[in-house]
Amino acid sequence: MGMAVTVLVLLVQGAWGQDTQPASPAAIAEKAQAGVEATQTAINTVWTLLAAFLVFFMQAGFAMVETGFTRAKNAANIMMKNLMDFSFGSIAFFVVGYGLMFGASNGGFFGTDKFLLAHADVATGDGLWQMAFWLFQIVFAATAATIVSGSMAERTKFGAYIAYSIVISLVIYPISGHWIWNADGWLAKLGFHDFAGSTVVHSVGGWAALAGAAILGPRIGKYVKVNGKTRAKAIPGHSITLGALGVFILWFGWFGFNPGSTTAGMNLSIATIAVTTNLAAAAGAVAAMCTAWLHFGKPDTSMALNGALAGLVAITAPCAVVSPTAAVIIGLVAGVVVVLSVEVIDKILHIDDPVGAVSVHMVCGVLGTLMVGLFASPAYIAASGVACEPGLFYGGGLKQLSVQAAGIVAVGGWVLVTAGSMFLLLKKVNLLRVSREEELRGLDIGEHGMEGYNGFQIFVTE
Amino acid sequence: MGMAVTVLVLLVQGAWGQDTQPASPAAIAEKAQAGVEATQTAINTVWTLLAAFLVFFMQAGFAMVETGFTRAKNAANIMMKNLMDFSFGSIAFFVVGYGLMFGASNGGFFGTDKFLLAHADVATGDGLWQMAFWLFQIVFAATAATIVSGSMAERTKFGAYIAYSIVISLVIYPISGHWIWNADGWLAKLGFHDFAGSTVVHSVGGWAALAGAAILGPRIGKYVKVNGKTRAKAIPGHSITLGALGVFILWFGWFGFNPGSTTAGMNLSIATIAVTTNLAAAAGAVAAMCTAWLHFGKPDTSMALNGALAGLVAITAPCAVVSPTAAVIIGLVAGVVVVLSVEVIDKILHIDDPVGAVSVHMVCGVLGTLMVGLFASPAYIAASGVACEPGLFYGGGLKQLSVQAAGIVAVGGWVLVTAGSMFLLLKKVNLLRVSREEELRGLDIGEHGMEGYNGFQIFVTE
Amino acid sequence: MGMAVTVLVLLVQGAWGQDTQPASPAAIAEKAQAGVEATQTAINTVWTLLAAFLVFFMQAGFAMVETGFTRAKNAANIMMKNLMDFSFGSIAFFVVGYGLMFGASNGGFFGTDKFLLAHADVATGDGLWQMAFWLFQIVFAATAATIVSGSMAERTKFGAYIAYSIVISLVIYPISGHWIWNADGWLAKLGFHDFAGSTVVHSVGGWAALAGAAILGPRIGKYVKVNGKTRAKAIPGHSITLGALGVFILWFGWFGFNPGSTTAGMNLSIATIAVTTNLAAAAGAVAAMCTAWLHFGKPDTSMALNGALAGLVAITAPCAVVSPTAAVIIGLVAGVVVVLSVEVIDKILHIDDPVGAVSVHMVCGVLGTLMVGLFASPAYIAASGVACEPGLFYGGGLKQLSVQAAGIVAVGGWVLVTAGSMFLLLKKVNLLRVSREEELRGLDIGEHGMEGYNGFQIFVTE
Amino acid sequence: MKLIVAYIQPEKLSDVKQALYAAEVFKLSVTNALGCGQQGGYHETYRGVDIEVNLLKKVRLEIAVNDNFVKPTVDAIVAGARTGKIGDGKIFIVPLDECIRIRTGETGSEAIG
Amino acid sequence: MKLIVAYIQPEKLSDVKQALYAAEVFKLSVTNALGCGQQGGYHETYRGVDIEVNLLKKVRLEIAVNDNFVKPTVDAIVAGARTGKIGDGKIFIVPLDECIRIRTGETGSEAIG
Amino acid sequence: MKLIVAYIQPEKLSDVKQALYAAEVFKLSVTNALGCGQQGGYHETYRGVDIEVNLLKKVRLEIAVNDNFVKPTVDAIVAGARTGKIGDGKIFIVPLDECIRIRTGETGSEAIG
Ligand SMILES: Nc1ncnc2c1ncn2[C@@H]1O[C@H](COP(=O)(O)OP(=O)(O)O)[C@@H](O)[C@H]1O
Ligand SMILES: Nc1ncnc2c1ncn2[C@@H]1O[C@H](COP(=O)(O)OP(=O)(O)O)[C@@H](O)[C@H]1O
Ligand SMILES: Nc1ncnc2c1ncn2[C@@H]1O[C@H](COP(=O)(O)OP(=O)(O)O)[C@@H](O)[C@H]1O
Repeated sequence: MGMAVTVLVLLVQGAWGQDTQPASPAAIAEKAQAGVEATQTAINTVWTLLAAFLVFFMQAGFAMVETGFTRAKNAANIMMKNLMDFSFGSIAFFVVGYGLMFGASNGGFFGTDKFLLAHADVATGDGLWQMAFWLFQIVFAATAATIVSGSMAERTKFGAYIAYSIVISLVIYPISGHWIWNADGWLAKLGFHDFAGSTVVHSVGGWAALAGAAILGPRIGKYVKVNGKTRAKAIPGHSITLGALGVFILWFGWFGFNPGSTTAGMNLSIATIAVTTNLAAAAGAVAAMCTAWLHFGKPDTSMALNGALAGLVAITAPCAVVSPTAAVIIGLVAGVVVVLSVEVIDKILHIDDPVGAVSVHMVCGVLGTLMVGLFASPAYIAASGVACEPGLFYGGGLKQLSVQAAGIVAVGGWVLVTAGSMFLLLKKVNLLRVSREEELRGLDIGEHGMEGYNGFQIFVTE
Repeated sequence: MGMAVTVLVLLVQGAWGQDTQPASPAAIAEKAQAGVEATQTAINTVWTLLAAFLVFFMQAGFAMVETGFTRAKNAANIMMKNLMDFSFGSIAFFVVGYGLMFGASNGGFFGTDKFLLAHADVATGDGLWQMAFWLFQIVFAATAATIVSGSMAERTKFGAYIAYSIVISLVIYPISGHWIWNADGWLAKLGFHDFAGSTVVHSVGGWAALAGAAILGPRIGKYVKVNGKTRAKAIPGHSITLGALGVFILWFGWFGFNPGSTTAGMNLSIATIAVTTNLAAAAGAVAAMCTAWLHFGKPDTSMALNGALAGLVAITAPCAVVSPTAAVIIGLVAGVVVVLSVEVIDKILHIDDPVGAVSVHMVCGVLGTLMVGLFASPAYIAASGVACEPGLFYGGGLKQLSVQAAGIVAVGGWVLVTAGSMFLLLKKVNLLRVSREEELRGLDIGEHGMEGYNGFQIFVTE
Repeated sequence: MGMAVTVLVLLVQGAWGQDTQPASPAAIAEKAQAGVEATQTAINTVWTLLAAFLVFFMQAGFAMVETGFTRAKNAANIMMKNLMDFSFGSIAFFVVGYGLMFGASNGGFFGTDKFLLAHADVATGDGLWQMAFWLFQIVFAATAATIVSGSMAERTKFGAYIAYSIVISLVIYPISGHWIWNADGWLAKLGFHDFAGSTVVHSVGGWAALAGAAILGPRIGKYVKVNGKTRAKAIPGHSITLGALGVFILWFGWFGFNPGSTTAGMNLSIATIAVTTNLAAAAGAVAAMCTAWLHFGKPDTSMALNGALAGLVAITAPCAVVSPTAAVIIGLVAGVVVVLSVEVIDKILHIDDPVGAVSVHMVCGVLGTLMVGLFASPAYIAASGVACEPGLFYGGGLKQLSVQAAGIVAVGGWVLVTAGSMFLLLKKVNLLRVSREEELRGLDIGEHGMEGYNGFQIFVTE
Repeated sequence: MKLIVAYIQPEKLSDVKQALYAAEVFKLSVTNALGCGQQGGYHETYRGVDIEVNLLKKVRLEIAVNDNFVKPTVDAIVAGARTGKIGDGKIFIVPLDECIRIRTGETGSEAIG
Repeated sequence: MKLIVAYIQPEKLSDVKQALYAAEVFKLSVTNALGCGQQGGYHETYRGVDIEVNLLKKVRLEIAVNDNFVKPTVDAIVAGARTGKIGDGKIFIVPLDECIRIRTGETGSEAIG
Repeated sequence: MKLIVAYIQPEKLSDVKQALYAAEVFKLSVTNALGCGQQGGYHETYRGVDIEVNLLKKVRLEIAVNDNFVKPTVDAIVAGARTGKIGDGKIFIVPLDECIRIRTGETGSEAIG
């Protein structure tokens, strides 16, 4: 580190050292211009890296939310899943996934080079920038992967989860990501706009979560037949404090997720994006809290927490193209929708999603993607410099909205088919679900031979 | 995101693209100058946003400290309060509060425009900067709001708390904030100096916390009459680990709070401020630990944690104008004062403040504000470029000190009267405090119909 | 804050204000050049500060890992130790340590000035930069100090721990740090390369942890004699969720630790360093998980968590000079080694290290330092601009490797002797270890007179 | 009057409660316990070190009943808890001299129900 | 000798302890329990789904006493725990054959106190 | 048949278990309890305010045995738990009318072991 400083001084002197003869104005001006360019690259790199760090930290948020909303006997398993999906995902995305997503496009469908970071030549400024961009992408890929962990919690074999998280980072996420975030992707060319990934990240995770939870079946005791009718029973989470901590961490990380998606600190609309992100989250929490209060009689804490996440997921696609007031509206809608969606999925569809991952990430991801087609405002589009048509409410007609819908359907279909087949296959060969006995005793003992909360006396009276 | 990159390249080329003819030195130089200005704006924006993100994260810290220092049966309620005060506060500050605080001043008392972010035109660079500044301000407003949650914990109706948190973000905080942080505020014009908010944020929260706790009355079992004398009893918190985690998060967030208050990364005194902030916190923890050890016979962990916060609150006003050595002294004083203050408030005044919010935020907020009048050093004032007179110990006489005192009294009076009336009103209409039965069983069940730690066996033998 | 903005505007106008007469091209160009320089300093300052904040946050990570992996009855004690080692360490490093490390060198062995931050004149740009650099250094020093807390957990007197943490921050860490990170240090001059501190920080902490744990002796019940043979017994940690949260926080903080060690945002190899850091951590987790699975029959969560940390420690020295693929390999090796090391230390050496601190920080710190001598690649050395010879696998022969080995031995010897003597002395005067009764009841009650988890029913059946 | 103490598998508690309701036994007290019986226990490892867990988690029921309710109560517990596997649990019947309802001061058989 | 088992409301524990001290009963053991009695239970909802909580948190006291202490002990418990509301709790008196103080090996009435 | 209830120091549990195994008593149930006995309790302070902790953590054993096993069991508990210091604990012996093994329906002395 001491040395690094010296080096820096040399570098700076290399560019700005006092020449022995007075330099000509032109030479000084050109040096200054070169300096400005270098500086701007540095700002963009610093910004993108710091944003990536924040997004990385969302892994801790997901881990806390998922464990907080499930039972103590599966806590160590959930930690392990969150750690390993990021770890295996990092390696898988490094080796193959990134290339499939950002490599030279084969017909708009998948990438064909940039595997193993081979394209990032550190001798060049661009090579270094590619490193920063890669880091930002890997933490996004891991976010998509980790969503599934929650919906499949408390009953999935650890090995099956590892297999799944490799496949999503290796193939499923990169391919649909390619369609949208590779400039040559077919959806990108259609004009589909998903600034920070309501669809690319959250819906992909959410659809996979839906497929997984449905194929896996509910936890023992979640649904009981009473007089021939299936009734949902509550299986409360073991730590609302950790769940809430997780939501605060996610909200914090989302300030990297959305504003960071400019991957440019020089693009000052990062400020607008941070504002819309924050307002939508706040509005989501308010709306979900009120909906739960009206609907259930009491303001359920876990629903309000889901509401904040719903607002965040919903603003992720439109964050750069809508006004703060529109962000509040989007958040409010998401907050109401997430509560209703949790109810429908639980009480009508009888799909057991312990943490509400499908409602938060898939339903609100779809919602947010559509919101672009409604609320995209020319002024904000211009300010952030993205390619997007004005939305329905800003005189843009149905054009953007229909492209958004097309993208939603395409991505949904892709993920349901691929993730669904994988889970069905795992189920077929009996690798998907733990035994009844293990489920009752808890996956911590069954899968990892340890307990999450050693020494604490935990009621075992379910 | 893929597109964003393309856009960035275009933007940069727009400014720096190779012209077909060689540009004149003057043109190059002007371009470079324009580039430098754009770059500096970007640095300031990036810095302010990142600092705001850190300050946002303090919400998680407050939530953890407050829940850690109170009982398990109220944990979900405390999470909910922390989530909702930020969420309602964000909306309230967006709609009204920000305008009252930073809008054009009406006689130095309150602002009259800038509601709903209407002034931030994203087509202009300044409009985008206004967005960043706004975000920084909202996270500050929410900090003030959330302080009260701790002192009123374990017995306040959830609805009352929501009402309170809307009012403080809507009116109370913005108005006194206007006096000090709006350049046209009457205290600002008097020369009152509160760099990052010992008074504007912490004392405001702390005075409201005092009013709330006093009007609400103590928790059941907190004070018992023994032989006609009131004796304080301890009601220990349920998780020192979460409490400590909260303090670490707050300390971390404070690096956004204080250095970020330059709202300018180009102002290099951010480094000094980070150093004084860190040293005061460390000294506060050391002093509180030693005081507790000497005074109670054992080094109480929760007091040492409070000591770190005391140092942080106390350095918040003077952080930019004092030397590192002065910061250590300020921290040491705050660490001693906070322990004594907790004792006086509990054992003499018999005001039940479960987490020590009044001592940390009000008492040390006042202390820190006065410290400006003692330790403000000309060298540091000049380096950070703020408007402040030298303190008593640096030859400035009593001038700054008396202005500081005036501000403290004005703000204290304002908050005590407004917050006090509101709490009294809520008490009158019987909306302030939960029933005895609910308090005994815990607010988690009473207010939210759930438990914070489902499955854990919790002693119920108080 | 309001004022700060005004000031900023003035500053900027000071540099860029519209002159009344048109400026000459040369004047404009020179202004631009000055602006570029100021801007670059600002970027470096902002980067270094933000990295320091992240490293500070690692304190929370250490606290969570250490408490998670130990028993509930010692939780408050561990929080206290983590808080106080940082707090006392900050003051000790401020007064003496920093000067010993970065002051003018006395023969390459220790520094002789820069005490009390006296050298940082805030009237100068460099003085402000010194503040930022100092902050970055103090958070590093505190990291070394805090490592020991884990290995000596659950049985060390609080007073002894305070004494130790003052001594390491005051003398032990700064002196060996001087050898390597002071440009005039004798190891620096030999060409020893430790970019972000595998040796300077982690090994120093790890060797002290080894000395402490060995001299202190194992916890009661950790080793039992069965038929004349000593058998290790497991003493499981009380919260895998908090342990995992701690690891996520550490990983997050490490993005400040390694990339931040450029102390220059203008040095774009920060991106490469972030990538190598992330990949090594991921590979470490994967390798440790697989090793544990193969070796113990089940994938132990705490081992996988240790694996991530092992990867992080191992990449800390070489992070700036190796390729991403090499980082994966380094991580994999560290992940395997850490599991085996935990086994050897526990089952063969019978040294009781409750959290695996010695294996993670000392063993993997040594490993990572050696890896520089194997994997240092000319292309990456050039890109990051550090002084380092190519490693064995890149045609550099044994040169760098042998210098690395020399540094490892020197630092290990220094720390073992100094820390060892201190612990032996404390043991002699009977200040090191709590009584048997206190250990059984828990240090929370014995040392701090409180409980970590009041109200929770904790099995007391060990 | 008898005091019936039963140890059952935790996951059987709701079945037992149902069976007791069907037998019109509405009052009972429940605690968590650890039990060592014929059932073997299991092995965990933590960080590679073996832990032998031979205290298994059980639920302990305590039910005070009048003499004519002893058989129905025992039958109901057996009906609810039996799976036929080792670990199903055990029932102990202890004589009960007196029973007092705190609220009313009633004693004996009236107080019990 | 008798073994007195009492279930009381958790928040009444300190009152009961006080009353027992006044009656010179200084030794007792306490556990947490869940109870199902006349008291109704309450409903929670979690994420909109109803949870019926009919096992309420109770404190279980166990006090071994000599025969002449039975009445004072019962009276003290009743005095401390009674509010007159459903849920006040119940006291069970079980015969006690023997009592041994581990430290000294004393038995019978001497050991109990 | 007797039901033996013992309160011991938590840290003595494994010694007691060992001693019971040596006496061929393999079945027992364990709960956590708080106890108030001769042992004094201790004082904690929290934030400078005194807390008197007079309920100390204890482990409660419950062991049902046939009559001929009473003495060996009591002896084993005493052997495992005695340190000679106040707080060692106490053993209570309660008559046991019946014992039923849920799995098989066996009763009496056969069921107990
Ligand atoms: N003699 C006994 N004394 C005390 N508790 C016992 C006794 N026998 C069994 N138990 C309790 O009952 C539980 C179930 O015992 P187990 O031996 O598994 O039943 P079974 O022999 O009917 O299969 C044990 O875990 C223990 O808690
Ligand atoms: N017959 C019984 N067997 C076991 N425990 C009982 C019995 N009756 C009452 N209890 C315990 O006493 C507690 C208080 O009982 P409750 O019915 O509320 O009292 P009351 O009938 O006096 O109002 C119950 O929660 C339960 O734990
Ligand atoms: N009469 C009693 N009734 C109920 N529990 C008792 C009684 N006497 C002792 N205990 C239990 O035994 C534990 C040990 O008692 P203690 O007085 O310390 O033993 P000793 O008198 O043998 O030294 C107590 O903490 C309490 O839980």
